[in-house]
Amino acid sequence: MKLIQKPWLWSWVAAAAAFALTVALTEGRGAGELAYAALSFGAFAAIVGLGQMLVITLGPGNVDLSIPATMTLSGTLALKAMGSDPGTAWMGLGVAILVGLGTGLANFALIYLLRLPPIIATLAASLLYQSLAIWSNRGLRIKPPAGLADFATGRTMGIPNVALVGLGLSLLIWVLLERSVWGRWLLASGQNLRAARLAGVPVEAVRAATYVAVTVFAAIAGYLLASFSGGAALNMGAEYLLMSIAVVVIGGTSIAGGMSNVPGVWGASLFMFLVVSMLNSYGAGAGVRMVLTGLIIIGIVIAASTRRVAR
Amino acid sequence: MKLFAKYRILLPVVSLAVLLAATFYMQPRAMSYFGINLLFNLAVPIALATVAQMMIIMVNDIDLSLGAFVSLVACVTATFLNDSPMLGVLILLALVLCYAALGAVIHALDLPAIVVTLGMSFVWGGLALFILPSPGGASPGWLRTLMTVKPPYIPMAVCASVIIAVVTHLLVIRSGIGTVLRGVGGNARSVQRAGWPVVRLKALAYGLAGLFGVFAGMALVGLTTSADANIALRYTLLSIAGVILGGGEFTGGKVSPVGAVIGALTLTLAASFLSFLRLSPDWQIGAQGAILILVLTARLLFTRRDAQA
Amino acid sequence: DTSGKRIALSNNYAGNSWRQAMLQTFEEVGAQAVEAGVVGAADAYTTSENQATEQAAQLQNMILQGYDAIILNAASPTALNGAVEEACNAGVTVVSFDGIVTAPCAWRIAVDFKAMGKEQVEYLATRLPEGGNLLEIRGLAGVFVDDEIHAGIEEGVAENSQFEIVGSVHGDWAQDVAQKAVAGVLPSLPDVVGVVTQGGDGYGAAQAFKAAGRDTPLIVLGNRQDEMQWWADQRDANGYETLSLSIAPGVASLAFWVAQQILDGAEVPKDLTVPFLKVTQDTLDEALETTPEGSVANTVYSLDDAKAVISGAM
Amino acid sequence: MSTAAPSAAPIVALTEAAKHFGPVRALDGVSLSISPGDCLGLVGHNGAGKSTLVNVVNGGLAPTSGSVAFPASGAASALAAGVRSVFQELSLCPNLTVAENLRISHSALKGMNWRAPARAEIRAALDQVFPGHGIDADAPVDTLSIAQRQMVEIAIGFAPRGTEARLVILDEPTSSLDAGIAEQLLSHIKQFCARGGAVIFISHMLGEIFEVATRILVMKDGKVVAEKPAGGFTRQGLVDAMGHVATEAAAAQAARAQGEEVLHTPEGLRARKGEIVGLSGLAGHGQAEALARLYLGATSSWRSPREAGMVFVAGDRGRDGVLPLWSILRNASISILPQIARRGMVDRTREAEITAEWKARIGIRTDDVTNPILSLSGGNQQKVLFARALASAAPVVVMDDPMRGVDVGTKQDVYAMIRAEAARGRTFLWYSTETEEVCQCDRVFVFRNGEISAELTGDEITEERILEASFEMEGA
Ligand SMILES: Nc1ncnc2c1ncn2[C@@H]1O[C@H](COP(=O)(O)OP(=O)(O)OP(=O)(O)O)[C@@H](O)[C@H]1O
Ligand SMILES: Nc1ncnc2c1ncn2[C@@H]1O[C@H](COP(=O)(O)OP(=O)(O)OP(=O)(O)O)[C@@H](O)[C@H]1O
Ligand SMILES: [Mg+2]
Ligand SMILES: [Mg+2]
Repeated sequence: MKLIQKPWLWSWVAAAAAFALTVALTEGRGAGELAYAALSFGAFAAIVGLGQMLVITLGPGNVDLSIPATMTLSGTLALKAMGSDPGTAWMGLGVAILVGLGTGLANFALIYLLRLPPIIATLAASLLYQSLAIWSNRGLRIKPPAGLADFATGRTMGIPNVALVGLGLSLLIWVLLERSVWGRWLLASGQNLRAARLAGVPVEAVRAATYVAVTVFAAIAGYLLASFSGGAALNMGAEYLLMSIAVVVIGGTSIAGGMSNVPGVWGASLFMFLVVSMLNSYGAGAGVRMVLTGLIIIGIVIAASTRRVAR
Repeated sequence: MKLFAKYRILLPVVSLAVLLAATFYMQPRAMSYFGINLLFNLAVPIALATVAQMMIIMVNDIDLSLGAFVSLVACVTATFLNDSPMLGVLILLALVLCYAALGAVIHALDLPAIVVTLGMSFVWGGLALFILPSPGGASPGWLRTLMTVKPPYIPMAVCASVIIAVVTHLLVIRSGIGTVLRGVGGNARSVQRAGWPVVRLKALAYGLAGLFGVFAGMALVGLTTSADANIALRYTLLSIAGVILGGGEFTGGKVSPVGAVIGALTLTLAASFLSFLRLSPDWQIGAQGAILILVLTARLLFTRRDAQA
Repeated sequence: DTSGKRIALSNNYAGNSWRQAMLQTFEEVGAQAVEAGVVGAADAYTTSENQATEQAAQLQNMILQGYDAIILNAASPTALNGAVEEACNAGVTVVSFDGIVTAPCAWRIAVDFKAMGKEQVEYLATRLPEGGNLLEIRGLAGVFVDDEIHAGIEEGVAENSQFEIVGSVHGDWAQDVAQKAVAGVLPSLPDVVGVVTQGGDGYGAAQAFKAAGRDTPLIVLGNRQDEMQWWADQRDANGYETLSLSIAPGVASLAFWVAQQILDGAEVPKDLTVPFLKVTQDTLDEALETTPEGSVANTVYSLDDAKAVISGAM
Repeated sequence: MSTAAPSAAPIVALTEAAKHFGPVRALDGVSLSISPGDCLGLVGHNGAGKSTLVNVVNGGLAPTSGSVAFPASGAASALAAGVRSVFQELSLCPNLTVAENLRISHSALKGMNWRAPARAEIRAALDQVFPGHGIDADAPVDTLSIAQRQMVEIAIGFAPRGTEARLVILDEPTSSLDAGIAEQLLSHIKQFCARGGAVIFISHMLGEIFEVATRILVMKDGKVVAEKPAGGFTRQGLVDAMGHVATEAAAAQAARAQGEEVLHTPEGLRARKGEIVGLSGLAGHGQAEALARLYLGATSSWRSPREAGMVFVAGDRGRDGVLPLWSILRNASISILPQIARRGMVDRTREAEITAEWKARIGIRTDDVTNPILSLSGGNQQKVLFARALASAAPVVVMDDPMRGVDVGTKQDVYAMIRAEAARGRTFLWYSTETEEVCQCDRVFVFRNGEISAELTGDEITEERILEASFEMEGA
């Protein structure tokens, strides 16, 4: 397949264009800073986006709307458990992952046992998780242990640590999807669940694993974000609801399922950060910024699709 | 088989009736002309938005921009339509046409509707901010009168819901063109092969969604008397939930307009029911999720029993 | 005598520490009042996501539940007017605070947000007489409070022409969003001497400046404990000096007492004002002491405070 | 009946029509004209280009070169010229009722009260083609069996629909119908042509072709290789023209050593090791459901063992078999992944080897197994599904009418392969709508109304006995 046909190409082109336009404003000054910021903040969107991508790969109607609530709950509980004490970072991560496992299993239980459509099941469950987060800590903001905060905001070889974590997770997902049996099963289930079941794919196990994976990713993102920004807030995941879906589809993953695309999630995550930065830098007001963001998203989708048709 | 077809309508009706009974038990004051109107009048715009969402789900797409669109319509209604009605009507018509064009573009270029509407949600939201950077405007007098009218015996909210349900049922289920539109959701290819211009059908479905979205925004302003750019953002998820509660399915053109209206009423009622329960504020948000799960689970039990019988 | 009267709080958002503190203050004050037999009931209701439509439905439910008074932190100053009027028509007293409503039949306990914005610039003018570039962090677009504070800031900058706003971003009153927006716009900004905010997002801005390797400018802060703690740490380390402007979540308790007074038959003007909460370099330690860790600085109002506010407005 | 009156202008005329999909010449210069009264039988191996020809005639595909004209009506489009198609893959709207489906292709039904005439028209059309069909005009299509859906589609094809059907194209219409229903269709086609209508009839069942066709057209690799009046072909001649060396079914099956019983379901299905068990009866009497229950019960949606105990060959490709986004390779290997995986990772060399082996053994017509599966013709897709199942080591193979749309030559190959695998000890459960196929089995269960009505073994397996058991109650 030629480069031009790669579905992820357009998100990267758009990200590069937004980057170039922003840097053009300062005649090149601040390019490094901007790239660094894009990588740091893009990493959070990419991590939740990767999870959402797996779910969207399961086919039409599969989407997880509990990502924001899971992020909030994992951030809240993990920081509460750590209580700013040094040396508790791994324990906190463990708590976050447990939260992810718990919410994922609960989501899937609703979907599987009660046969609820995933959109409704995860939406309804997310309201419960949000209440749980409120109840557990009443919105008090606990600082992360200093070491963890330093790690989350720090860099290694000039690259933000959170981006490195994100890249590691991406690599893991990429290998799973491209090379492993589990990845094949996921892609098969996404194309035609019934046919996959009849071909011997353990479809329910695949679905369960996927719904757990997305919340575990969200929980890790919540844990990192809370550490990065100095504590968990009750609304900290809110913007990742639409963001997680946007980065998946702008990145070129088919919403019809059965196909996923890891590099695109990164391209789209960087783009979503850079486009806002670009418009802010040009001094666009909120209205202009929103209209342009929307039009650019649609533009990318059209560009990607006409390329595909004119193959 | 016929029984099951009937059940699809019956289940939403039963859930609504049970919830209503529970609400009346909790709050006997609600069992009056005045009370029922208060319980349901804000469900009218939600019902209209749910019908709009249903038009899109009917052709196998999903609209993530509906809430932003209804907000924009509300802003237009509270400003232009109020100040210079002609201009306002023209803008609203243009918005409906935009929706139709969106449907045509989505089909012609084979774009994923979910992404395009996600993008459009930013566009509508941005436009709404242009019109009303901060909350304000006022409802046109006639609209306020219409939404607060007090017909004899039956409260406005109930009248309006019944009218919406009947009209959309005739349009979507009974009429020929409605049947063809549902056919597009069931098997677009076969509709195309039968000689229908599917692009135009999709444009029609989206146009209808836009029209009902406009009605939703206007009804909302009639009730709230003013608008802001964020006023109806929740309608996106509420409308999707309403369609599903009403027995619709995301794919395959299986929708029920009557069910969708009932679904919207159920959602509104569920929120009221919860506030009558007087839960601790910590759990008030979670309880909304719990009741959604409960209502859908009750339906599941019914269908299971039906399947066993 | 109001011992049989029932008061409800209508709230539209619970997703930040300010609202949590508000709910808590109301619950405490309400519970005490009920116990003391001052009122019959004081119940809090909250919806999610800051949506006027849901709050309107909530108000209608309160009418059905037969509350005598509703105190209201409104999602929109105008979009709830329909429901507020219905409440008034049903004989319910409506007292709005913080997020006020414009319906004439309701009472308003307003904060002068515009003045709050203006005061930030005026403070900067005293600290930085030679002026310079400012970065503005706004709240949630399309919301009344955001627009008001912004207008105040604009007015302040117009009067103090030595300042220029070189960048303006929306932080949605969420610190991680603010941090992200500032980090994205910083690389393209010239040197910034001051940051004007809407409260709650100053700490995020400080983090973004630190990550970009820039000197921390003079950031006007809000009332969250962690940002005041950061301020204290900076002060101890390098003598950092700034100002914190905010609204005390305890204004809910003021609204409660005002509603009680109205029910009691007191003559209360429709428009009342509360001063905003100001923490200066001198009062910082005191404020930190009284603020629970992770929460927000607060003032709880008593019946006497309410009476004072009422008589002050007469 | 001989060829049509030469004076009548042809309904459709193709001149040197060609259709290329990239390098694939699906249709490679075909000239053809069809006049009123013609019943054209179209045969050819899988992937010969029959469906492509049909789609060019009905306007579904624009020819790459050459032209399509409708001289009799002078209309510009196939639809306006009265050309109707019944497609190889079912194309009804499953969410609509039978009558509503008629409305889709009958735009003359207007006004608010269109339902009554629509119901009447579809009932009349069904009654005319399939007397005693028992299909409710108000039943949603997704509640009908696959055979009933096919019947509805055919009836819509022949219904008046305001205009007049001049040419009805039937692409493998009988593939999911049982013999009795197929017979009704054939006699209707004959009447229709006698009244001056024209039909293009595609089938892999040569008996049907000989029964109805006035003219037979043989296609091979996108070209017409022979075209004669039906009388001009013998069965063998036809098979030769299609280019297959047909090994006539081995007359008597060598009695196989029967192993121990490997399967016994509560409803009474039994099978021994190495046995080929047939499921028969009228289409839609619960055979497919019984097989699905058996398969789903024996396998799990939660675990996939390294060595599967049972594999499934789907007949309804689109619904149950094909994974449409994938290549032929990935489609073929999905069931053997656990078998060839190392530490959860797919061994891609082994995967390619095994697929290449089965491509050769089963004769999948493609140059490159990394092509998308949808680039294959219907019959070749079916072969991929066979390869998927047979490549695994599972001792029991469940087949749900797997020969749907497979050409004569390939069928013989597959029969031989099934017999060879059975001889090695594999057990086959085989539901088929073709009695001929069922007669090759060692044991046959006949289904009626969802239950087993007869179990036949050895010499008892005859067409008469099967029919008898299928109809018993209805005959009484
Ligand atoms: N959309 C397509 N893209 C690429 N190749 C195609 C496409 N459709 C058909 N072909 C190829 O064209 C050739 C003819 O296919 P066609 O479907 O006409 O065969 P057929 O004679 O109907 O076979 P069958 O009896 O199996 O239905 C096949 O080689 C097939 O692979
Ligand atoms: N009759 C059927 N025909 C074809 N596919 C089916 C049928 N019934 C179910 N399926 C498919 O198989 C999937 C799982 O089936 P099922 O619920 O029977 O699992 P299971 O075999 O009971 O799992 P386990 O054995 O672990 O309990 C369903 O999601 C559906 O896609
Ligand atoms: Mg074919
Ligand atoms: Mg099972």
